[in-house]
Amino acid sequence: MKTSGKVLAAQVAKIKDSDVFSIRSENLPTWCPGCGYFGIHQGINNAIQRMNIPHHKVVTVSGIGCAGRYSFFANTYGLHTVHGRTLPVSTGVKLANPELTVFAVGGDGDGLAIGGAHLPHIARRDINVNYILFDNSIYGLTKGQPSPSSPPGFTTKVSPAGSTEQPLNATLLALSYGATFVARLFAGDPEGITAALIEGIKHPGFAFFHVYTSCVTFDKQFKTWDHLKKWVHPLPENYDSSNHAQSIAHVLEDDYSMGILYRKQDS
Amino acid sequence: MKTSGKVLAAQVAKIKDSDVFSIRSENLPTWCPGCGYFGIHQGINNAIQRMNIPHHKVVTVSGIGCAGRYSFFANTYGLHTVHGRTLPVSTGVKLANPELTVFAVGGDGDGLAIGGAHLPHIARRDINVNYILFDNSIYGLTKGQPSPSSPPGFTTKVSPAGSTEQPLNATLLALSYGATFVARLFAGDPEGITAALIEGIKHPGFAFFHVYTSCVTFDKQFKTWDHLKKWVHPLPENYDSSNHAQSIAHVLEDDYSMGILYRKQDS
Amino acid sequence: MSNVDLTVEICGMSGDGTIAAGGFLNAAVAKAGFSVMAFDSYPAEIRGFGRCVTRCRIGDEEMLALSDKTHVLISLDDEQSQSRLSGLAESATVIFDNKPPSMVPEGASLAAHVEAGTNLVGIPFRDLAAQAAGSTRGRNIVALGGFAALFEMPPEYFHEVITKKFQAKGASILEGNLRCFDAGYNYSKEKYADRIADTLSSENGNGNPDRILQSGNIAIGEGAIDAGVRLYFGYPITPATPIMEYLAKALPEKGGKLLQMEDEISSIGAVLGSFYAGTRAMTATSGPGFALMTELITHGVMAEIPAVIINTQRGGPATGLPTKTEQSDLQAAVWGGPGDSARIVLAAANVPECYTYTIKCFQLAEKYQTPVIVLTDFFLNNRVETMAPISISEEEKADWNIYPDKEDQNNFHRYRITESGISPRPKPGMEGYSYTATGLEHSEKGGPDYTPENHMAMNSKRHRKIEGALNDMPVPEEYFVEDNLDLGVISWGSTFGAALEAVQKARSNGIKVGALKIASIYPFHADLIRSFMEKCGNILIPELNYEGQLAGLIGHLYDKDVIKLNQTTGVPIYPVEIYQKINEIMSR
Amino acid sequence: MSNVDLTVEICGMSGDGTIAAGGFLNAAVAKAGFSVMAFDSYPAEIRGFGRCVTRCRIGDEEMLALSDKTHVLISLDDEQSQSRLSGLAESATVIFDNKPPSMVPEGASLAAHVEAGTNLVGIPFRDLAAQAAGSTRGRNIVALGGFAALFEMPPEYFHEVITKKFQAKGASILEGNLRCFDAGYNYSKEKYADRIADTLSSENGNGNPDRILQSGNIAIGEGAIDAGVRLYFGYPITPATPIMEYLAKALPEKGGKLLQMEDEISSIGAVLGSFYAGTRAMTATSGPGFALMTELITHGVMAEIPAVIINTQRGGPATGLPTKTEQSDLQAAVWGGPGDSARIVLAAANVPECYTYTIKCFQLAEKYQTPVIVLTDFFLNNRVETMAPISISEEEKADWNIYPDKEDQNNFHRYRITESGISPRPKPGMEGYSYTATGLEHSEKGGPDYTPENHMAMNSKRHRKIEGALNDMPVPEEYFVEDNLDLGVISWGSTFGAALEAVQKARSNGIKVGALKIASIYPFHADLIRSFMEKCGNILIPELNYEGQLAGLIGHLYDKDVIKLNQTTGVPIYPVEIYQKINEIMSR
Ligand SMILES: Cc1ncc(C[n+]2csc(CCOP(=O)(O)OP(=O)(O)O)c2C)c(N)n1
Ligand SMILES: Cc1ncc(C[n+]2csc(CCOP(=O)(O)OP(=O)(O)O)c2C)c(N)n1
Ligand code: SF4
Ligand code: SF4
Ligand SMILES: [Mg+2]
Ligand SMILES: [Mg+2]
Repeated sequence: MKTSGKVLAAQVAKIKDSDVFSIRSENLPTWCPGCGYFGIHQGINNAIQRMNIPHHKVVTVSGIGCAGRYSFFANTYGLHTVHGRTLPVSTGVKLANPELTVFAVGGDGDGLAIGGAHLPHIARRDINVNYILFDNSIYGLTKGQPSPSSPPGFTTKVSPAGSTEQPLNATLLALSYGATFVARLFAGDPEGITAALIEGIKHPGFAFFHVYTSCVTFDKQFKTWDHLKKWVHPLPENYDSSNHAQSIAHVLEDDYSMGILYRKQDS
Repeated sequence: MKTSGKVLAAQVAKIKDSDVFSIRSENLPTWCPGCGYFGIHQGINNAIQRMNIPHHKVVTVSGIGCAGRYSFFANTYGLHTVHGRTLPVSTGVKLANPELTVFAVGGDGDGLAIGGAHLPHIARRDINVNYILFDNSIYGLTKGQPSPSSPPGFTTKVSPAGSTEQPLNATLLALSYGATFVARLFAGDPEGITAALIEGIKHPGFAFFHVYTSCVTFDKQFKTWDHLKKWVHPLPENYDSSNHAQSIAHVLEDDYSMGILYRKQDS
Repeated sequence: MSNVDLTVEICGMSGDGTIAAGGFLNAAVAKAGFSVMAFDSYPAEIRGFGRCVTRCRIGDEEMLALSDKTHVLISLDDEQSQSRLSGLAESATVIFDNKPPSMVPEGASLAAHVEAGTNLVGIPFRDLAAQAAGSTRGRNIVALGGFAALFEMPPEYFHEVITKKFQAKGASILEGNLRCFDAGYNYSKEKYADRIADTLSSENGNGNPDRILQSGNIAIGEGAIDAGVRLYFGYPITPATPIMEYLAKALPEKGGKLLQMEDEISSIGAVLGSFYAGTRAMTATSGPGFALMTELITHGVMAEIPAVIINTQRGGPATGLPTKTEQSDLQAAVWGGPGDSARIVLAAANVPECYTYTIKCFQLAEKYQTPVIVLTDFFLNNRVETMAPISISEEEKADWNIYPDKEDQNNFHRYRITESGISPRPKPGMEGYSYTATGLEHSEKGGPDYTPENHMAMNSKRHRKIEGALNDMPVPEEYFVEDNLDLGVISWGSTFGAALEAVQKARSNGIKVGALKIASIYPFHADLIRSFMEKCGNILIPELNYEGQLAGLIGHLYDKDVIKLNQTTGVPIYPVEIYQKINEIMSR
Repeated sequence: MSNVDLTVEICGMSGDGTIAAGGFLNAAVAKAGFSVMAFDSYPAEIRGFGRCVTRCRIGDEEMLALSDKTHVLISLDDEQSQSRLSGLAESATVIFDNKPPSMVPEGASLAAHVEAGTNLVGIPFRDLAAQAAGSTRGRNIVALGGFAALFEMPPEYFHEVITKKFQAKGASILEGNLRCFDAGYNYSKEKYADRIADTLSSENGNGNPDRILQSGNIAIGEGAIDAGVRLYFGYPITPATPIMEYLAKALPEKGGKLLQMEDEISSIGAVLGSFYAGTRAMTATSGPGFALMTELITHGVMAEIPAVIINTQRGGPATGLPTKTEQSDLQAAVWGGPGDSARIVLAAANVPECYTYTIKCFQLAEKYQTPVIVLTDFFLNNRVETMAPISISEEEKADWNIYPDKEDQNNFHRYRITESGISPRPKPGMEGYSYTATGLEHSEKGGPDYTPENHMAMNSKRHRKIEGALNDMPVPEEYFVEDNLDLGVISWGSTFGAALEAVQKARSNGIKVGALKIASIYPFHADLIRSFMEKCGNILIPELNYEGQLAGLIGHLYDKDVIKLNQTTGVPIYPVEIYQKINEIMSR
């Protein structure tokens, strides 16, 4: 959790050199230097590699946004769908061929605004898809508008006097929707991401990964690396991830605890 | 809360005779006899009348479904919009003319399935609209399919072996979205509806009314009058509706307590 | 034309068993070896109460359309039936309950309202039912018995269908119903012995008793199953829901799955995901849901992912007339969604085509890697008609996916530019071909590429592919074509049957008129259509929309203005309406 | 043609201040009394690195289009600029840094790549900037100074725009920048005294220094504000976002409000809600978002609720080419959504029309109670051009809502069938008129009504209304029309300017060619278009889409096949491309 800026820069380098690009090396990430997405990318790569999942048996479905670009950079089959529809598309992919490991990837705008109708339903259906929400609390690709998870007071070109809406908490939503596996993670901690992903991929139902990250280009105000690094911390020692109501109670009190928040036992 | 079938029949008669139909009496309700919507209708009428709101200063925005038909039967300005879009349309109406009292009305399919992306956002924006969700846990107008709030095992023509999805709890969702006024009500208790509506209409922000009701024509299995009447009960005596986290905790434990579950104090 | 052409209408309130009686009637006459086309109309969306009408046209030749005139009206509720009297043919037969329940208002009996010359057949439906089975519930069956005797239809066909329906309900219910039928039968036979006509006696049938009675909805469902569909994703909407209901039962039996999705956007999304991963899937919707799908449909176009969407049209715009028929989504099916996004659009004109096109469209979608839309409509989906059972060959349902070769494995170019525009498409799980399918403009390898040359080349590739699809699509069907026709009638979808019948009738009156059926809406066979048009002194395009949507699409192929006949009544067009238009044009 | 016609291109990497330099250039030459049309291209969506190009065409007459040839290339990054050399006119001027930073690879200097005959102007941008202001940051300003001197442009205009930009940043920054400019200016003046041309000296301007420099985006935003819009609901999407950004500032100043909605469906939903309640509102989007809006757009058609939607087109299909220009949403704008749902579609062809049509469409929407769509495109939205300030009269922004009379108050019929199709529409809050607006087919009073007669009558009412709207819509503009034209060029949107310039050039070469600009896309002036077409031996329709979408809509009006020129390069079409096509047609 002590990832400094330098370490991140090293991670960027690492991801670029990693063997996972052997096949489609034309698709090196085009994210801004310092973007948190590099860390998430590395976390996912590591999980796939450590679990020895053949890359051609993985499908990455992504939405539109900087996060959505991830499916071009992943060394897997990819489906870069339209804005907000990763979850229904993933549902189709997974049911069509249950042998595939399916990742759904998208930003907070993609998942909580335009695509907000889909998360409740993939959770209710408990489809075995791994949904990784890249939450930078901003619309990155469209150059910096507030997203549903932005704190009020966010000053952007479309909210010059500061935004006024209350933020949505994606972790709380996933829990309220009945998701059977919910983790909260930090882009500055790729190892943490890998560890949670390995558990989530093994989980036989829907797994939700809420990853906090920073848009270094457009957010100088709230979700900066400095702030995030100050705020995030591990779950309490004695945390019980099997109790749904307690998980919700915890999330209502603590916005920045990282780890596996809930895992349904019998599912 | 002891509304028997006979009482309901009387309510149907009452609503038909009520003076609120003086202007648009061509639009008598076309719901099935015994449908719970009559009780909700009466609850709303009473609130408007007791608060002395001139009917031409009320706009009822409704979606598609049996519930959606309500805007034809209400003696107010009405906007019967497309399936699932009551909340954004209501937002437009309210902002266009804040002097209007705006009701948004729709079914559980309308609000939780196709329209599921909108509730979080009207709640975040805290727009002063009164949203009444007619929750019969079924798609009535399209002749009986499971809805997002149907319990698993629901046997319909599209789920002949019983549905398998877990239900969504609209009250919990509204609370998780940060709605500043949340009530849970029963169609068999129009007076309860009226009482909550009067408070909610006075509330300066978004007010959510989750009304449990029965589709007598297509649901013989779960949300029947008999079951609902057995299940519903008032909130505990000492219930504190000002504590958000406690409200959520309560709702996680009790699906059938009726009343004002949460009201943000400073809003 | 045909010798037998009898339209029977049953009318009652909901609760009278109107639609059920229609079902027995259709099934029985089909078994008797007649052709049938039948269509019900329900009390729209107002629950509980309302008029139900079932119309059944019976003939010895293939039925192309419903007919405007009713020869036999069976009234299960005289008040409701009054509005149907205007549709009676001359000297029609009206079968009614001549001992109605006492609370019927005075003057409500149909007998008081029929025209002189009507063959009024009173049968005490309720009384006979009560005697035969102890309750008036079987009055609809009594009425059928009375009808059968009058037209000399052998009772065994009715016995058979009644037995089939009720045998699971136990002997007493079954026998009660059979007794009801016989009571009506015998009553008619005795009381109206002098009025019996042999219209429906066995020798008048077409001798095809093994034809099946099928609705468009079930034909689509069976087509999907026979095409090997394993996933259905949909959201309920009239008139597409019955397809979903059928598949909800049928898919699990085949190891498949049906998911009721949260909306139409997610339905098409899941269909695309499924095809992407190599499994045939489909969705069905109607206009409002289709509009929501258009963004993702164009994603299928751009990313070259197959999809199958049935658009069961209903009255529009917007929520419109959910329980009424219309053909007003043609332009939206062709053009909906951003960009130059040509996709394949087919229209089925009758129940057999509902079946065959549903199967065909999977192959088209796979080979041309694009969404395929099949247009049907409320009338076509809900009517039943007799048809010869179709057996589909293995070839017709074969996988038309084009997978990459071994040699493509290194340096795989998913969107390689080829002459046909088609590039091999792997399934995830195949090693060595991983690529990203994207709705962004992309290079041959699939990465984003917005250079002018690339976008031009890719647009051209995608359009070449769609144009090439014409080779595998149904060609326009010509009827009565000769050089120098005075008039050519071009039509599509469920309206075509009525158009063809009108043309037949006009020809029998000596008018030089031909007909063309267009099933390939997009792309369309411009050359073939033009060459038909060139033979015609005038072109008439009847369709059930206000704007003349097919005319708008193909009208420019004709060197004069085409004549349009547009009707938006919400009900199917009758042949006579087109026939009259033909006459009007010819007498100009 | 004009005397001054100079295209200046500035090219660099992001970070070089390319776009900023373009902004100074545009503003300064406009102030100097020249006409300007300028357009930037950014490094697409790849963040951080990439080529930036700004093209500015300067003339003394109204600029209709960009030009294909560059007369002056200012290179802020020689590696990036190499790809621009192919666009240079003969004997073009190339201004570059002749003392580049040491890490530039060998052979990267532009000097090594230009054609013989090029006027190579080396100026040590970085060195001069460092000397003048202590950092190389001002190198773009140095380059502008060098440019100004070479073309004898008076420095005060640049001083003015530089001052305006930097004065808020403090004296030292401002003065540093001014010194940079002067350093470049003096360097050129001395070193290249023999190459100075008086192209941009004051007397060559058009004498209209009070013309304003405006982009399509801001023109739309200002139009909305001047039309009295008080609510904007939108979802970010390229290229519509700048409209939202403008209104986010401007609306609150007028007591209005902007809401960033959760998607495009909710955006149009809120716009409809707002108009229903009597307040002008609007949304802007691009193709993918527009597709999502179509269900609700047809709801506006059916329920007769006004709405205003700007569709800023970009490359398609699907997500397509978000940062590239295209005109491929025309058919989707006209036909998207279920049913016979005619609505009003306008297309703006230049920046002044972005302003005036944005205002006009509110009145159209109100009077005809229907959604109005204004089509623009990436190029039109993002280019800047000089225009005379427009002042809108009270009349042009007046409320065109038609409210019911006192006498309508009893027994109010919201959808009364009238000859014009227009029925008075109350605002909620008005007593005695409450009704329910619905997307179901409805009676005159507004209740659901699916009877055949009613649906026919209401369809006809809605379409009469839209046809009637033609009376208030911009008529096709004719240019150089005479009888027996050899060729007529018809175009729309941002392509029209290039078409007109091509036509002018062809006429100056003696070709009998005329032009027609179509702004009313739907409904369209069929008679006027046909009468123009009838005068023409051939019709050419150039447009930036693959399918020929305007041609598809109006082609049937011509009795031969129209000739199409379709280009989907993602960049604006140049007049020369249309000019060449004209020549090709004429030499057939
Ligand atoms: C239907 C549609 N509407 C809008 C857009 C424009 N758009 C592209 S990405 C994006 C939001 C990006 O934000 P987010 O999902 O948080 O992803 P990020 O860029 O932050 O990773 C939007 C609005 C689009 N592509 N499609
Ligand atoms: C876009 C679209 N999809 C589907 C439909 C069909 N439809 C009408 S009402 C309805 C659901 C009704 O269920 P609910 O919202 O719970 O209302 P209820 O009838 O139970 O009151 C559906 C799916 C539609 N009208 N529009
Ligand atoms: S804009 Fe923000 S989110 Fe997008 S790549 Fe750059 S830093 Fe990352
Ligand atoms: S179908 Fe159900 S919900 Fe609809 S009116 Fe009848 S009882 Fe009520
Ligand atoms: Mg984001
Ligand atoms: Mg419901």
